[in-house]
Amino acid sequence: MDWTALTLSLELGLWTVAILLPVSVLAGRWLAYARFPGKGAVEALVMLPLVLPPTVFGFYLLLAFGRNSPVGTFWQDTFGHQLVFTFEGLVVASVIFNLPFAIQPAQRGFEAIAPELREAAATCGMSPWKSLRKVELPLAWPGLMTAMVLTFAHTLGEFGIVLMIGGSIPGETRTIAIAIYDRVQAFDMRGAGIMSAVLVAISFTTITLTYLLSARIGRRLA
Amino acid sequence: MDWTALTLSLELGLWTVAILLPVSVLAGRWLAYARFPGKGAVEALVMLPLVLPPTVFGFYLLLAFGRNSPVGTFWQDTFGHQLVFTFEGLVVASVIFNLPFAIQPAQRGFEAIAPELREAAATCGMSPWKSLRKVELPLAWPGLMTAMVLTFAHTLGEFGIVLMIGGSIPGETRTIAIAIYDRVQAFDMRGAGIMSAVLVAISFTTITLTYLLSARIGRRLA
Amino acid sequence: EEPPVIAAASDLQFAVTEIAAAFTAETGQEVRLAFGSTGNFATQIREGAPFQLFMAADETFIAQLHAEGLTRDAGVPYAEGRIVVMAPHGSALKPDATLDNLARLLETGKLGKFAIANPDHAPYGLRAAEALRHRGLWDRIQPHLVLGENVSQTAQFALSGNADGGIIALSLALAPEVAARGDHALIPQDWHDPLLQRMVLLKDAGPVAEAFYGYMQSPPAREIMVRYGFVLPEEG
Amino acid sequence: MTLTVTLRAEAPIPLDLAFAVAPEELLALVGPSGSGKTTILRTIAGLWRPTTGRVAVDGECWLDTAAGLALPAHRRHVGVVFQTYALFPHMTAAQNVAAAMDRPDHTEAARLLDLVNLHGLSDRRPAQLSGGQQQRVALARALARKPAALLLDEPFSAVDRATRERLHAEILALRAHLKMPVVLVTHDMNEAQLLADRMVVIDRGRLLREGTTAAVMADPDALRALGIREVAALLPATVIGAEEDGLTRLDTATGPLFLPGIDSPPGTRLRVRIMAHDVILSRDRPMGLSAQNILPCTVTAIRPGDGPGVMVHLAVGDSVILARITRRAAAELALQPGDKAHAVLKSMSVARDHIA
Amino acid sequence: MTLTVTLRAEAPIPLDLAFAVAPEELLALVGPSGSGKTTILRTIAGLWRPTTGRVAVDGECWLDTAAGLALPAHRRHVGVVFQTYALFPHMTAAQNVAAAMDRPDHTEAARLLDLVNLHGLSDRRPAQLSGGQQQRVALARALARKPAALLLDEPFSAVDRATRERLHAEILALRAHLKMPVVLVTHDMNEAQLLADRMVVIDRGRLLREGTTAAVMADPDALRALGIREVAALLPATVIGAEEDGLTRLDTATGPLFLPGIDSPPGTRLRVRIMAHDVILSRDRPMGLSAQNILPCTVTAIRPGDGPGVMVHLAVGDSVILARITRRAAAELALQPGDKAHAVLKSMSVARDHIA
Ligand SMILES: Nc1ncnc2c1ncn2[C@@H]1O[C@H](COP(=O)(O)OP(=O)(O)OP(=O)(O)O)[C@@H](O)[C@H]1O
Ligand SMILES: Nc1ncnc2c1ncn2[C@@H]1O[C@H](COP(=O)(O)OP(=O)(O)OP(=O)(O)O)[C@@H](O)[C@H]1O
Ligand code: MOO
Ligand SMILES: [Mg+2]
Ligand SMILES: [Mg+2]
Repeated sequence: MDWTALTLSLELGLWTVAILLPVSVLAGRWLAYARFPGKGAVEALVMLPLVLPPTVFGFYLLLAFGRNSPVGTFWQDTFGHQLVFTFEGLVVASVIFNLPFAIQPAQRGFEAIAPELREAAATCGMSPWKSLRKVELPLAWPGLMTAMVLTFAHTLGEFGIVLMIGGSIPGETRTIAIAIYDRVQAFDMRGAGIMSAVLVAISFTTITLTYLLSARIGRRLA
Repeated sequence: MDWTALTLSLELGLWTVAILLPVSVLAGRWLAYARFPGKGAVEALVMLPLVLPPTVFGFYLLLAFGRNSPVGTFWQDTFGHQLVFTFEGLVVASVIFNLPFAIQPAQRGFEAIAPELREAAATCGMSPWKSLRKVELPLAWPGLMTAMVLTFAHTLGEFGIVLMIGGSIPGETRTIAIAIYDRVQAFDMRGAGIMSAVLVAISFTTITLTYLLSARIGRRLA
Repeated sequence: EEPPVIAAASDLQFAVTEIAAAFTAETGQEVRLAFGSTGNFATQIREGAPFQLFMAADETFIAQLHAEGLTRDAGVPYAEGRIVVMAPHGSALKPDATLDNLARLLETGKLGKFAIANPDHAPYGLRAAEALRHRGLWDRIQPHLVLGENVSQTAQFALSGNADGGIIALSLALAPEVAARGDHALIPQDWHDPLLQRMVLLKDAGPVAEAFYGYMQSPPAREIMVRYGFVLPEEG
Repeated sequence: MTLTVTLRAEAPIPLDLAFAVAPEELLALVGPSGSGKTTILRTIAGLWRPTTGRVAVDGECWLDTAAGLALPAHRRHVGVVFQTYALFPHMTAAQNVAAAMDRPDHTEAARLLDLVNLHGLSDRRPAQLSGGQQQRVALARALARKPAALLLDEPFSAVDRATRERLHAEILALRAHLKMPVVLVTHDMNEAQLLADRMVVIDRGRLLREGTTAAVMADPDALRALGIREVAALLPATVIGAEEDGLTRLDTATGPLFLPGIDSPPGTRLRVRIMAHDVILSRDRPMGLSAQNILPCTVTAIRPGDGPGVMVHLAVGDSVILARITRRAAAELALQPGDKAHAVLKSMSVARDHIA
Repeated sequence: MTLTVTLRAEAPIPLDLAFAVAPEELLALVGPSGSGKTTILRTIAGLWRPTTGRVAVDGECWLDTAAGLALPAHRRHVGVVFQTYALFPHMTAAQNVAAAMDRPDHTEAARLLDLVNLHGLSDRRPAQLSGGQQQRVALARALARKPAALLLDEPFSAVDRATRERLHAEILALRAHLKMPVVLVTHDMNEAQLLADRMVVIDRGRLLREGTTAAVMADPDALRALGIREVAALLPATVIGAEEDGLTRLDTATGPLFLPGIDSPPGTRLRVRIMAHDVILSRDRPMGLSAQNILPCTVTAIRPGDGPGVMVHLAVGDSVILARITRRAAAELALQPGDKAHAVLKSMSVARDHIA
């Protein structure tokens, strides 16, 4: 069992979720409430990371973030090391690739809030920020939950992009998904089976607990 | 441009959506309304196809559906040909893999319906079936939309499972995702770029149109 | 009747595509090509994949399938693969057959990332590791390695500019699209075990697959293979 | 088509009561806020299940916990107006109404919307309607079902006075026409008294008082529970015809009554709601007053209240009217049961909405 | 803290009106269902934006379309009770109330819930409360804001009679205490007349009549638009003290008035709502009637209505009371402006909820 890889995957999942939670709240809320021409196009745009095969998407990201790219150069200049083939690179790629899973369900969550409740929040003197915290987040919580769980689960299993951007460096960018894949490719069925079983068991437990706690968290946010 | 592969992908996407729409309506509705211990576990279970890398998940599906498996034998006996390495096999695998994307958002869609509206439907004499058609589906429509668009987009980009179950047979199981991947592997950046651009453009158009029409469809369902 | 499907290791991308075109031009018969990982193909063949001819990057898979009775016979070796060290234009790494430049960069701490295929399961990765071990660089190069899932992806890493270079198949390095992106140097054949590639007709093989199997061993095909840097069995 | 209801539950609110509503009968369910009225309607409709209970209409059993029977809501033939309207937000007013029909009939939907004074708004969605307009759509939808029992939870609370009166008349006409039992929850005692044949007063889930509207409205205990001071009696009358000055002459058991604003044709039998506090008593026939209606009557009982008032029960032929006067006035007049007296009633103190 | 409102819009409903509400003043906004009342409140609260309009409180401008100014709703210091309550479903009653406070004060929230008669229900969520209970939470929440203007959209429609009276008293007390303008939308004219200082009658988005409550309620045109027949006047009175038989003696400009059920201490100044249809007129002082209150007065005007009634305006000191009598009675009494007459009023016909 490659515990390092598992830890790495869980960390990647948590980072992705942590970054995408505020992003999906802001973007989902904006898409839920705003009315403008071309909104359908923006919503479709959000979906596009899904339609390319991950390895190919990862390849284009590798070019876009590589050390010869503006992004890559900027990163190098700012942080003193390159973005691709690092854990940070994985997080950035994972955040981009999971945008559809995070934003769409969050948007639906906000759309499900009755407009009169937002109006009531405003007439109760709540600033948009307070209204978001006290009224909208708790009520959009099921949608945000879905967003986060889909993102987390999908990050655990993501292979193509992680491989392209990360380069499968043990302890740094070799996630459990890559490790399991390698075991399968090496015809180590026992090793692959054990890792898969552990991954599935841990995911199952995490997600179940998340669901059980989520109702409580949703309420406590109020 | 590999038009055959593109057509194949679009067909696969449509079949997957067509099968998952009723599935997600039934399962999502059940999960939304039912209260039972262990519901969190069932919801987590639905997520599990996501946590394994697609190639590995595809590998296990290949073993589960292959010609030496009970499922494979059953299929062979019933339909006279094997399940894996056929378009049917791709559809089955794609349906299973997309379950999380379809069921979760659908569930949230049903959860967002005010209980009093379902009660009103019942006291209007609507049978559960009529209530579903006339009241619940239109109201859960945004959630179902999300489910279907995520599924469709994800099917277009899916690579690992399709490769394992389908075997990349041109004209039969080689989807546009595999074709683009092959172009990239072959360093045919121009070919890959064209195919990617066409796929992205078609997806973008399809999804935008879907969003624009969706409100109308949602209403017309009533 | 649909043309037969031929499963070929991904290092054959360029060579076999060209051979298939020549085959069609000559015989008027068509084949469908599927490129991928040798290991995956072996698994798929066990589960009933409708391939008629399997061209593996590693002959051990053929032997196993033969032992399981899934092939028509033990097949024939069709080529021996060679590995090269390759660096993109402008890289700090200047490829040389003895890997001296690589060793120097390592010593001076100037080496960035270096790509090889995953030696756990990719035949080209295993040979690359053997060569690096032979040159005594294996331990020191560990922190610099990025691992491709297969040799094609390794080439992408090596040439995308994000790594200083890598070890890939000669057959890839000679492909015009790849050759244009950098320089390569052939690693001595005796630094690693031979990469013996074997092909075999599968149980359901039809006449067209048989014809292609034969064509692969004919002079026109061999000429193309050589052009892509494969060492052919007889020349061994 | 009698509706019989028996229910008992501990949670969320202790409930324990039983009542019946005959076909064509309108039962008013009244009681303080939170006493369980909505819960009772929900039980009848099949939206809530008590611990034990029985609901039957016309012999058809909808709920019988003893027998383990509980018909789902959609198989109970009820029309319900919910306190919160519960309109389908994605449907227009007309579609909402048609949604309650087994086979949508758009002419009929339009007719029902006209009936509730919503002509011209049938293509609006609920979000485009005012509160009172939504409430009326809900009423039209409940009627569209042609229900075996009509359950109305404060169905006129958001509607203005004029429309409300019109709806009262429609409900009464429909009830006679459709021969269905109607249960009406209301906080408006005038509404309850005018529309209802019988009343059930509940408090904290228990039946406090049940009886004809006249009896309940004459019962100080029941009224105190409702926080009501306006006792009234219903005096049967027959329309004779319009006089030239616009008043209408009606005949009662004790002589003529002149009232304004009655459009009903001669011969119509009416019930005139006479508020006890509107009745002035005099031993002798008073002269020179603006009040037109002076009804001879016999004192049958004098019941002290707990305040400064007493309730004088007066026989007027077969009917009873009530006069609420101060104890001081009763003393001054020295009234005793059996005494003859005159009830003075202003024509103008009987408003049009007190006549049904 | 005067609230001034001017607005004009074409869609969704044509609106065109202007009015002002002084601090401590309560303005009743009345009109038929769908006439635009809710829309006006929404404009004041900042939830809807008219084509042109101005809303200002105490010099602070909330909306001025001419100047391109529109303060967002949360920066307007209003307390709103919505027609549909709009409680936060995920919060308990107490949390709902505290949500409107700038810094949550749970003692204060509990006090407000007590005020609206919801003691013991503060930990329930809206789904666990009855309709009337939810409405009262909404009222408590609106008050919790300590608003610069209080906007009430039929805030008592789902509440029973007894609770409603109690809430009326609380609103009046608070208004005096907080010195804020209050706009009340209601269909209950009794409520409007008792609570409101002034009234605005709207119909199809236009101001039909504006004025003091007394003036509007005496205007037959305005009343006809409201479908109302109950004209009333408010007679100022001062509490003298309780008599031994339970009646309370009050002083008016024209002599004593004996009314039941007044708890206010001696010296309290009240307004007694006297329904025009409750007043009987007599030229001479009548004798032997159960009615206790016989007020000498002078006829100032006799206005015919369009039905069989006439409205007699009577001067009682500085105040005016109205008597609605039949034309026939007016003819029999041969009343002329300037004549002396006696207004006969039953003690018991002034119900407790007609005194504020
Ligand atoms: N979005 C809309 N589109 C079209 N008409 C609308 C829309 N919203 C409201 N209206 C109309 O505007 C009018 C005024 O509505 P409003 O809610 O202000 O009435 P209201 O006086 O509060 O009525 P009620 O007493 O029934 O609550 C109504 O006739 C309503 O149908
Ligand atoms: N889920 C619940 N949990 C606890 N108490 C509840 C729940 N639902 C309702 N109640 C309580 O049950 C009582 C009866 O509610 P119901 O809605 O039947 O009252 P109601 O008579 O219709 O009142 P109103 O006139 O205010 O509408 C109320 O006191 C309410 O607080
Ligand atoms: O079989 Mo490969 O081409 O070394 O990945
Ligand atoms: Mg209720
Ligand atoms: Mg309104």
